[in-house]
Amino acid sequence: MLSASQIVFERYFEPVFLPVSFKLRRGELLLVTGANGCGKTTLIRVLAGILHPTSGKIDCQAGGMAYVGHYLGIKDDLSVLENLRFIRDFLGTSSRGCKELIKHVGLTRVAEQQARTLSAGQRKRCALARLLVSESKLWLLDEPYSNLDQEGVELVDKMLNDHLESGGACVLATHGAHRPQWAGTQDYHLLSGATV
Amino acid sequence: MNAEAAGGSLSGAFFALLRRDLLLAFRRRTELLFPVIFLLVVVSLFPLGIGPGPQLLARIAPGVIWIAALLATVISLDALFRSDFEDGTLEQFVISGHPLTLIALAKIVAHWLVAGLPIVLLSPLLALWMNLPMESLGVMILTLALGTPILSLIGSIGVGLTISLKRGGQLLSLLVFPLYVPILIIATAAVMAASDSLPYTQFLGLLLAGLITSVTLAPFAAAAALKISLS
Amino acid sequence: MSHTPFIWAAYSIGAVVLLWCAVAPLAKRKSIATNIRRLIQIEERSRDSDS
Amino acid sequence: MNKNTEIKAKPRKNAVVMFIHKMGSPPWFYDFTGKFIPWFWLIFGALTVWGLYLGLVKAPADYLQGESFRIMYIHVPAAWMSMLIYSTMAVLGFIALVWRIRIVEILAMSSAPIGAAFTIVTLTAGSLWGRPTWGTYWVWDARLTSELVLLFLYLGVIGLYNSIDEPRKAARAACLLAIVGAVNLPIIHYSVKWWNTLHQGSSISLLGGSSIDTSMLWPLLIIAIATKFYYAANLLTRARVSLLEQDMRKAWVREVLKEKN
Repeated sequence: MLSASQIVFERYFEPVFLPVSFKLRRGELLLVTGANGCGKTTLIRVLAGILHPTSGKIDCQAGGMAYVGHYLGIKDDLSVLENLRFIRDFLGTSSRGCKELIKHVGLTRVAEQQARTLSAGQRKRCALARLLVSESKLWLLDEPYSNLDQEGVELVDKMLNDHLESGGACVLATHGAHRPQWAGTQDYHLLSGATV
Repeated sequence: MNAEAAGGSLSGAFFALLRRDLLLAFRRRTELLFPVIFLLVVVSLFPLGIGPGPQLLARIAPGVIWIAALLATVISLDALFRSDFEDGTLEQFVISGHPLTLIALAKIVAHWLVAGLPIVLLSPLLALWMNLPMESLGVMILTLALGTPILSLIGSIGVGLTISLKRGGQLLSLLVFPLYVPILIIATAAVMAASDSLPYTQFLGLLLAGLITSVTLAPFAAAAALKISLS
Repeated sequence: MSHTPFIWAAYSIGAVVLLWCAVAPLAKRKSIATNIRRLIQIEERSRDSDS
Repeated sequence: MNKNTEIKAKPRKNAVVMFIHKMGSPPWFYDFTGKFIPWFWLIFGALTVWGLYLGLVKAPADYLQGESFRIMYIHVPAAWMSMLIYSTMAVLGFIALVWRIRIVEILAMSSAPIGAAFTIVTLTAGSLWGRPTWGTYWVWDARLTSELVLLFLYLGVIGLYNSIDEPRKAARAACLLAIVGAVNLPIIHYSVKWWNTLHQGSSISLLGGSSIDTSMLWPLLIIAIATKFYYAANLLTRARVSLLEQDMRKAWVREVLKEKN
């Protein structure tokens, strides 16, 4: 579904991480771990196509991807429901109702509130709901557990399980406090380019 | 990609984004007033600085109104991509699979509707203040209607390039004002020609040509600029 | 009015601007070279203290 | 529908691109260009001395403008160079953006200050020429006005390049701006020219009345060629310095500096 061969990304003429190669198939989870500053976020942004790799090749046959990063892409001036409805209209996906998804991520009580009034954890849940709205086969998650309570962490794990079981794939970057449990997990320990 | 695979159409995305931007602008409607008030203040400063002589004011009216329109546009431009850039929405647009050019165009159209159109609508009042002859008022409005979209389009390239800078607004004016020179020249020439009862349609034709050219080219450049700013 | 001062002024300003434009990168090169030498020294010192 | 999205980090290579890639190897570029720079300076010096001798000493004074006409030999070549360098920068910028070649980015960005310098020379020489001709240092004549706008365009490119921290991102942004400016430049040029005739009649133009005599044309041509060598030498010097700065931590830079000691 997604494969990378020898990708390198340079910033200030130094490689951010050592060359990355992997092959991710349906139903597989790529767990990218590593110390702070080793380039996890950069790698995810390269895979998402936001950054252009300095060298190497990325082959994506997922037909589309969804991304949750540090900046969640939620408009403060819109309500949770309006945010999701916009994504739905913008992407042209429509199979599941937005209200149902909001219930799924546990935001029903605040669905009509402007996003600026939400807590960090609630905003994260809103961004997670966007993953479901996009209906993409490939998820790129950058620290999805941060800011979430225990219940929220379990929600991410459940969403991941459902997604992978239905034939999706996921690249998940985390500094390692919590690991999702999934049989088809590939571990990838990312090394900073400055280590040599 | 993503959106196409799910059956999303480009026009659907375009109008969804346009609607969202107008809704966002409506939610922050007091901020929309600032460039408009700025426009009124700048124009009102000219009679104070130069003197209220009706003949002199009438003579400089086209230039003054147009320069005020340029300044007001540049002031409003920074808001074009700023919030989407800072809250990560722009990244989401990039991976959505919809062409960034289309996204830029939708946002430019929304920007013109909330920032450019008010200038056109206010121009009769400005013309009144500046003692512009009545017969050239229609041409003044036409040049603004044709010209302000070009300002938004060309400006979007400058904003795309400076959006990753904390204080991009100051650099922005240096980047876009030289590019605005031809529009200023042609538009004011049209109004002056109308004031002197000379033919002016050829100038309006030039502005129209400029509008068509910039509609076709500027969104591509703006999209490329945004892509660079995101990296 | 004599035109000569204007000719002299035009050519000397031109010469100064173009000369400065040509010399500026050389001055920059010099400062970069000192920076790199300092960098090398620091690296060597840290390598010495390591061993 | 399963669409294949492939991100190609390296472009398809043809012969031209291969050559540019070879040029793109920093140590090779550094060595290769280093051999030319002294020769370029030498040719520039010789041509300038020859051209100025012909122009300032041998050529007769203009029958309309008298001695002040001699300012033309710096004003006109500088104006040509300011335009030529801008378009060169835009072409290099386009190549840099499409093929992502670092050395071309550097060449484009090194062009900007040189072009700005020529533009400043054009403006000062033009205004000093204007004083004896029109009795004032500044007239909104078509050439001076469009040179002024050109200076703003250069300053925009330089300003943008210096504002963005990451050098390659900065170069790509400034290259894009240079291209946008180059698309606009002819429009600016012609609109200013036309604006000038509209507002002042065609009477004001530095080169207006006189037809150029061949004895005046030769020095002009020689100096125009000399300035090309100035550009080449200065550009390569600047590009080499940028390379040294960017590759500060790379081994080849250390070797280059060692050789010099």
